Amino acid sequence: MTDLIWLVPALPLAGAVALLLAGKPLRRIAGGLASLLVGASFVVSVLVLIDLLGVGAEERTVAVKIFDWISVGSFEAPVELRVDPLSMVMALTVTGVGFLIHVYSIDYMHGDPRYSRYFAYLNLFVAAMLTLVLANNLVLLYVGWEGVGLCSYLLIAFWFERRAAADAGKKAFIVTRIGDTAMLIGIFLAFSTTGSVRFDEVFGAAGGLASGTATAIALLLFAGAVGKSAQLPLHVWLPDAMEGPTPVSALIHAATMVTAGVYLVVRAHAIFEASEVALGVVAVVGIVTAVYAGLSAIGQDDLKRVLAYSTISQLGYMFLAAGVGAYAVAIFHLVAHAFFKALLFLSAGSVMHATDGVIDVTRLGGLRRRMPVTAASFAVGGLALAGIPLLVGFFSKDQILAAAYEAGRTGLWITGLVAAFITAIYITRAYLLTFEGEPRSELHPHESPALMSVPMAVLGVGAVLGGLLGASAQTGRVQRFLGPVVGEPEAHAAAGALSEVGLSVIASAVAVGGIALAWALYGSGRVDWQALRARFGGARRALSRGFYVDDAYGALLVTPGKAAASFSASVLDTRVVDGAVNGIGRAFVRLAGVGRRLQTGLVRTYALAFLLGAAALVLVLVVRT
Amino acid sequence: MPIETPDLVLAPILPELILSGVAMLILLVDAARPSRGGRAMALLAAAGILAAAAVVIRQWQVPAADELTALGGMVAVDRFALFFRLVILACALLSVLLGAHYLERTGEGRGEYHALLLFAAAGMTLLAAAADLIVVFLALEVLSLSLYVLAGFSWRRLASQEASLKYFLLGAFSSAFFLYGIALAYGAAGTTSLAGIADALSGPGTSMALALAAGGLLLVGFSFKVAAVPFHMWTPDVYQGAPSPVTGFMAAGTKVAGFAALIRVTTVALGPVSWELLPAVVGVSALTMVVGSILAIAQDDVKRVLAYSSIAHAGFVLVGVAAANQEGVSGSMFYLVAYAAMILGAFAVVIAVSRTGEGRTSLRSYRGLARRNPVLGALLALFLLSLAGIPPTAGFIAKVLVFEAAVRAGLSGLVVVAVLASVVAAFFYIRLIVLAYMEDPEETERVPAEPAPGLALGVTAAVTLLLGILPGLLLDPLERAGVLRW
Amino acid sequence: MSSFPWLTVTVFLPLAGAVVLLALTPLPRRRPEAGGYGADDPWRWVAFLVSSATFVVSLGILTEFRAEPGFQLVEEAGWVGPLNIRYVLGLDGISLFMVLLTTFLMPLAILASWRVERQVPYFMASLLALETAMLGAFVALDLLLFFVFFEGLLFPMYLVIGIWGSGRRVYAAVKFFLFTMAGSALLLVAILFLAFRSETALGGMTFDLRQLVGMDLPATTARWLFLAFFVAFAVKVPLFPLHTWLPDAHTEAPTAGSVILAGVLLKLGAYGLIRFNLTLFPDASEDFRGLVTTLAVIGIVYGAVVALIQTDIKRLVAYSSVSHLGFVVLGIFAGTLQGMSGGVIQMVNHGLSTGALFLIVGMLYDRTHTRDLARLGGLARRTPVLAGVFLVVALSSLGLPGLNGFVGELLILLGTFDASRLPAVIAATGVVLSAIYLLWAYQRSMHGDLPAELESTPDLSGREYAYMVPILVAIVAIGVFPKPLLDRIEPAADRHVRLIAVEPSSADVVRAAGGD
Amino acid sequence: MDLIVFWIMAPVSVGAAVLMLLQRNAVYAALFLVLNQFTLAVFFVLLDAHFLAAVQVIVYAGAIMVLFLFVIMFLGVDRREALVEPIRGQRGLAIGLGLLLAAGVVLAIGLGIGLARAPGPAPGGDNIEAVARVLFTDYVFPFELTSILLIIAAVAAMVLARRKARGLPDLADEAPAGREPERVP
Amino acid sequence: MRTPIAFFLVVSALLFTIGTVGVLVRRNALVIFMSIELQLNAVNLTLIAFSRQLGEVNGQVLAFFSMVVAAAEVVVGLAIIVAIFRRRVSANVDDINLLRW
Repeated sequence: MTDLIWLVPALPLAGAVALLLAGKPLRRIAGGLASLLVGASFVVSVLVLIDLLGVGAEERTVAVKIFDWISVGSFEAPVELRVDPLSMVMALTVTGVGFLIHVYSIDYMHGDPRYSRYFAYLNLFVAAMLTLVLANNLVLLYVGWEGVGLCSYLLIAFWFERRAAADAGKKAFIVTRIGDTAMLIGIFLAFSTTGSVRFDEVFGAAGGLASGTATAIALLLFAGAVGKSAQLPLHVWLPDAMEGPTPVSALIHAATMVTAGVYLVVRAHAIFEASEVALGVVAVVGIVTAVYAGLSAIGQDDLKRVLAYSTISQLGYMFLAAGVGAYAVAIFHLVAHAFFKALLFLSAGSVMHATDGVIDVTRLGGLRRRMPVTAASFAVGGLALAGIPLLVGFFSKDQILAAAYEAGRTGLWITGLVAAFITAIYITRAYLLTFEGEPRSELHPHESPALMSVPMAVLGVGAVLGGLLGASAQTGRVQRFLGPVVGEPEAHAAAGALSEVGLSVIASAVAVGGIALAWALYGSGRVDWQALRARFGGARRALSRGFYVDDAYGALLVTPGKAAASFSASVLDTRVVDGAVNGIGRAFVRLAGVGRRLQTGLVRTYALAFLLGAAALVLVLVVRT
Repeated sequence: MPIETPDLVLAPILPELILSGVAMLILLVDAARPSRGGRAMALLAAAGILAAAAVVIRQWQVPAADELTALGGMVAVDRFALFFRLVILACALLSVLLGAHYLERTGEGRGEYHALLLFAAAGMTLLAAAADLIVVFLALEVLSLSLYVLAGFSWRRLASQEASLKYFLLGAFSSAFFLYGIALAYGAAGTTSLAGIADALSGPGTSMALALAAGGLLLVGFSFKVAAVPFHMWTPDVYQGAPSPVTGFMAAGTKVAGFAALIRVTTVALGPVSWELLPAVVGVSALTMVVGSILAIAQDDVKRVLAYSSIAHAGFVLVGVAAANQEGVSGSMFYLVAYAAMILGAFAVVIAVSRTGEGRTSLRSYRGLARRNPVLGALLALFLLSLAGIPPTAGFIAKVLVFEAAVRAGLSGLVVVAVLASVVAAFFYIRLIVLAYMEDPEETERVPAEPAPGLALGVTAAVTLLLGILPGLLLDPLERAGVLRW
Repeated sequence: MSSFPWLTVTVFLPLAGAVVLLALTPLPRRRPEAGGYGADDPWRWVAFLVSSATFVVSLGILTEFRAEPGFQLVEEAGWVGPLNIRYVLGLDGISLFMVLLTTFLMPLAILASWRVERQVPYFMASLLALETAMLGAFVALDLLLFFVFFEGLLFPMYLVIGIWGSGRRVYAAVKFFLFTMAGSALLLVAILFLAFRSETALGGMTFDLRQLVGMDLPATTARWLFLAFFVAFAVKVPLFPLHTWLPDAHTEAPTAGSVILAGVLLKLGAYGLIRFNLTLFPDASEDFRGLVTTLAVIGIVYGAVVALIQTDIKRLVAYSSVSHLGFVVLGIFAGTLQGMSGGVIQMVNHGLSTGALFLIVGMLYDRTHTRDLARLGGLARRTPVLAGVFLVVALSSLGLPGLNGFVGELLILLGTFDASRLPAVIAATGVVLSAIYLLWAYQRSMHGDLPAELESTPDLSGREYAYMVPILVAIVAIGVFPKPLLDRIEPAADRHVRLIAVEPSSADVVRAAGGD
Repeated sequence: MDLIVFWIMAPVSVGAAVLMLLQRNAVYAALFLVLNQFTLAVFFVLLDAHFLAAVQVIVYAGAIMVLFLFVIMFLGVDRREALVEPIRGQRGLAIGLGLLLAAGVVLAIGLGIGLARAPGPAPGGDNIEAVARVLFTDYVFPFELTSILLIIAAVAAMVLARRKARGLPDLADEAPAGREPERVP
Repeated sequence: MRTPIAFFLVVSALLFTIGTVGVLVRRNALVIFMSIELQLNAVNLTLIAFSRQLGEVNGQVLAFFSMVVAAAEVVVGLAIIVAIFRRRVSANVDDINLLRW
């Protein structure tokens, strides 16, 4: 079965090609076909997984070479897929969540003029994402990496008639490409120093690298991750990406693509571990992003933007986990996040579907009565996100904080708690403003159809029961399964004073505290939150604009960049470089004009020139003897 | 006082005899029957030229005699001379063709035109064969005097008269310098025979200073004839004012003949001092290329453009002369053939475009030419590209040959100047093509195709293109014949 | 070894076609009253058939070709006897694909010119003559013969731009002509000088590249000669700061002209650098590597930056060429096998992608009669196929993995990085910038509001499919499976790299040491 | 004796030449030229070239200069040139460059044969006979050639003199070529 | 004592120069032409002086040819000048500048 792994990306790719080339004839069945193919892909993945589980833990890494791709001299980048626990966890997440979202989209996108195209892109995305996670060398990984970026672009800008959507798509592509390019350089450096781009060779050589080189490679790869996973300072594209259709946000900008960065760090952990600095950077960037994005999320009125910042924040968490060496936990949180964040997005999508696109929480309210399933889904997802015990988010987040604490990074741990607190606040706020209270505008929402509800329900179940897969950092199924790839989880002798249970209690308390605070503000009715908004307008604006990072880029990079470009084009190129060229031409014309005047038409002038020549010639020749 | 008159073996100068004989015949016929149109005279002249050419070809086929000179060392009988005679005769034939057509249109058709043209041709062919400075001088005068008159032949136009006067005054002025050069050469070497001068110069006790002064003055005279800077200033005015067929003949024939003599004089007579002469030749060459190329840019009359072009080309040929080696000479020979073909072709286009005598020589008249007569436009482009030295034309191969010779002679610097000048030169050729191809015509009337210029165009275009693609057609016979044996 | 003169036939078939076309000029036009030429007039078909036939013949070359480093299918004959200039044709893996690229693009360019109405026979004849000159330049092994073809293509191209171009076509044409001619002026001197030196060094004057290789030259002489060759090719490439003819020429040329100019002509510069500069003056190439690399890197960034703010879409694509060709030169001079192979394959890729971009711009112009991005927009709604094609081509151009551009860019940057890191890192910013300007152009034309006057814009016609589909197929095919190309390029690339790579790359050192 | 004659005639010769240049009236200029030619004839005699001296007087001073005077009369005797030189720098440059040229030639002569060396003994025999012998043996071909020159001269006179014979009108002067060149880049 | 040949040569050079200057500074076409004649005369002197120096008569023959050429030139030249004068009524060469630039 393992040999058929190529089917996993190939099936959705085939779907994408078919739908792109024959979109019109296939229009009626586009959604079904696409879902079916992703579903098939999921099934194949499961079968491969079963194969994998059938062999010993140490034999669970298989490379399946498909064909030679780029090979010049010693450089070889074949299309070769890697089947190992890590890639399989990722593949299952991608195909699983992907399948659900495909199904959800069938109704959600119903009636869109570019219905076939949508599923083509979605299929293409799944194919690219699977290539990313299944690749067995850095270059092929980069192919998937860029592929998902492209699909992200296509899907964000899906409604390209809207300027904002088109802009957001472009922004996403370009901002992530900055990171990607750094990553590409990292790949070069890896090749240059280890002589290969295959995972085994590169990571195998990681231990022997000079620490500076290892740091450089790790940080360059991490730069790619920062871009793709929307970490500070390259996070600015993700909130804007919410211009895309909501299922897209759920799949790409919550569950899968944005987690590619985490996957990369985990996959390449051997290199990161070769450099103290790199790991530290990963952890710090992660936690800072987590707090920053959490705060920004509080300031958002657009429900999807809340979720977007939330995603950024949670990705920060994952990096924190990776940064403290808890790779399996990071992946577990990644999977957990895929479930509950997708659920949250689909719920938000359901809201949009019902309100004809209105998603400003200040204009919503009281939707629970009209849309109970959606409200319940959102609630479950939100609680999971907030880390309420027994939901999947609780386990994963708790393990991250514990890992930070046990690694002796108390500062990270405390900051992580703060982030958790903030998380609880913003998600509770979002829920309360959307679903509770009285409606704040004239809308006539209705519950979504079954094809949308069912996937939500499935994800909801996942969010509730997902904890069963990895309830413990040491013994959880996911963590143990990943062990051979990311290193066996160690049972830390508690470095600090707190026991594991103590840590859990503290984390839970923080989450509950956050929920309570948010309820006090937005749900109890005792506080006039709208008055507070007005009163702290400046702070609110700062939060809602994500602390003006985007604006700073505008002022510091984009504007000067444009000025520089326009200087280059209109002054440097036209005046200086081309001016020199034209100047030479003009100089000759002018010279000719002057010379022309010497041709006076007077014989005597001509004779004078003649004499000049004759005298010069004779003198030169005679004097030289 | 008994003087044993030497046996005059006239065979070596048979072509010249035929030419001047036919010229005189034309004069007689014309005097007897002045009413006869130019056409009969043109045919007569053409027949004379063809007969002369037949003689030359016959002589070419006959293996070279043991003697290198005839008529008491006055005339060379080598294939170098034969080759140039043939080229000049070809130019003359085409000029007769063009001239007959031209005169018919202007109504100036008279036998004297053809007679003078034949005289000039005889002077030129003799110049190419001259082996003694006095013959060089006399041949030069024969062709010059004829051309002075021919330049003013279009007597109804003041410009033609002016061209004639300017050409004459400066030509006589230059003759004086040339003659002075001969005198000094005679003083230095005690003889005017080219071979004799060479012997004297390589022997001991000959004054280098005097020889070089003579060389300088001779160079001045030749430079004037071939329009090298700074002795070139008559060229644009005279080329513009003279009737176009005459201009074509001057541009092609005079230059070919002048260079033939120049090459012979510098390599044979002044061969021993060629190293000392080098800076002068190099300087004139460089100056000629640069000035000719640059000044052409600002012209707005096609004949002046071609005049400057011919100046610049004199500079390029001088590159080959400066190289002063076997390759340089054969390169120059090839160059001159190519140049003659393309400049005559260009003037044929000018004649075809102007239609009535000298009208429409302003560059504006060339706007949209390609649309008004695509074939004419294409031919003009061909000639201009060849003049610019763009492959695959004869002009390109010619440049390669002389440049290679110069590189071989260690004159890479001169070659660099040459290529840069040819870029500048390309500027104005391209400008003309722009007008012909890329601008809308001022007149929409088609330019008619006429047989006489058509024939000339066909021949010159064929030569220009063929020599560009298969230069071996000319080079191989030249090499086989070992033309440079003297 | 086949005795059929593959190369001669390939090279001169188009010229023969051009002559036939001119001979057929007197044929009656279908619409003489309009002064133009109708779509069903025979000349277009003749030109198309001739160029297609040329492509078919060139495929014959492909079948005869074997993946070996040396020159193959060599044909020799005497030409200019006294100077021993010979007619020598032959090709290796590098020229092979240049030839195929040329023969592949030409029929498509002709198809794209179906709407040309003025003086069609002459236009087609110019294109075919141009094809002969380009093909000849790619397979000529005699330096002077190469120069003949190299210069010979100036005039047809000049006509194409100057007669059938738009706007400031005359200025652009003249500039193109003089710029390139000025660049190659010194090339001629250098060639002659080299041949002259061969007389003493090799015992007989020759212009044959194969014999001149490895000729002993004093270092200073070699450097001067290198520079003379370099300037000629740098203008053609074009490298900063010799590039300013390009935006004008590309912008004003008719679609077919732009396609050929960008697709093939520029390659001639890069090809010349490989074939002549590296081969003849390996040591000087070493010496000047820093300079060339610097110029290439400047070109990459500069071209991209200037492209960023162009509002004329054709100009934008033109500047993108400056940037992209910088990559090619960077790779060529990296001194690594990857860089060289990448450079060569990127030449093919750029030909396809940028050629296709110009075709698309042409289609846009045909529909909207403007190249001003400010006046375009929202076309994706009306012309989804055109938009899709545009997107694929733009992505290919910006180096999206899976499409052809990536293969080249990756190899170039990888190879460069292996040799010298900083240039590769700076060049990599070009990758980001290209995404910016290409997506910007795409967005401005295809996304956003659709201006009212463009409401009824039609999507691709059958003819347009006919010339875009082959390119798209090639773009994807090379992107997914570049092996057939790389396998054939590698031996020749290796031969060239060996000339200049004195020390093995650091990666090779590591590998030799069994991995550090 | 010889030297004395030379020293008398040399200043006269040069002076006549200079005076010729200074005459505003062409007739006087022609007369000074004739004077100059006579002095040259004297020099020829001093150099034992008696035949040439005779030819100089008869052909040059006698025939050619008369032709000149005839034309001068024909064109109008009283025409005087203005003294003002319209071309800036022409005179200075002309004289300067002329002197440079002379200096070059004199230098060459000095280096060549030495300025003060006396000539060898005069060749014996009859000068005219010697000239004739050389002219009709060694130089018989050039001599024949001059006949062509004379024919051409005659034809030229005919062509140029017979101008209005056909009754065709003169053509209007073309516009002087003073236009600015057309602007192409 | 015989006059050194060089004396004649120097006089000849001076006369040639004066003729040259005359061509340049005079405006009357006829006077210019006379100046050219002066140059030719000067050359003749040189030829004859050299002839004497070499003790042979070839130089005198050359001078003879020079005179014939001068005569022919005079005929042609005067014809041209007269022809122009008939049209322009001027022998001033500065007036003859229709063709320029």
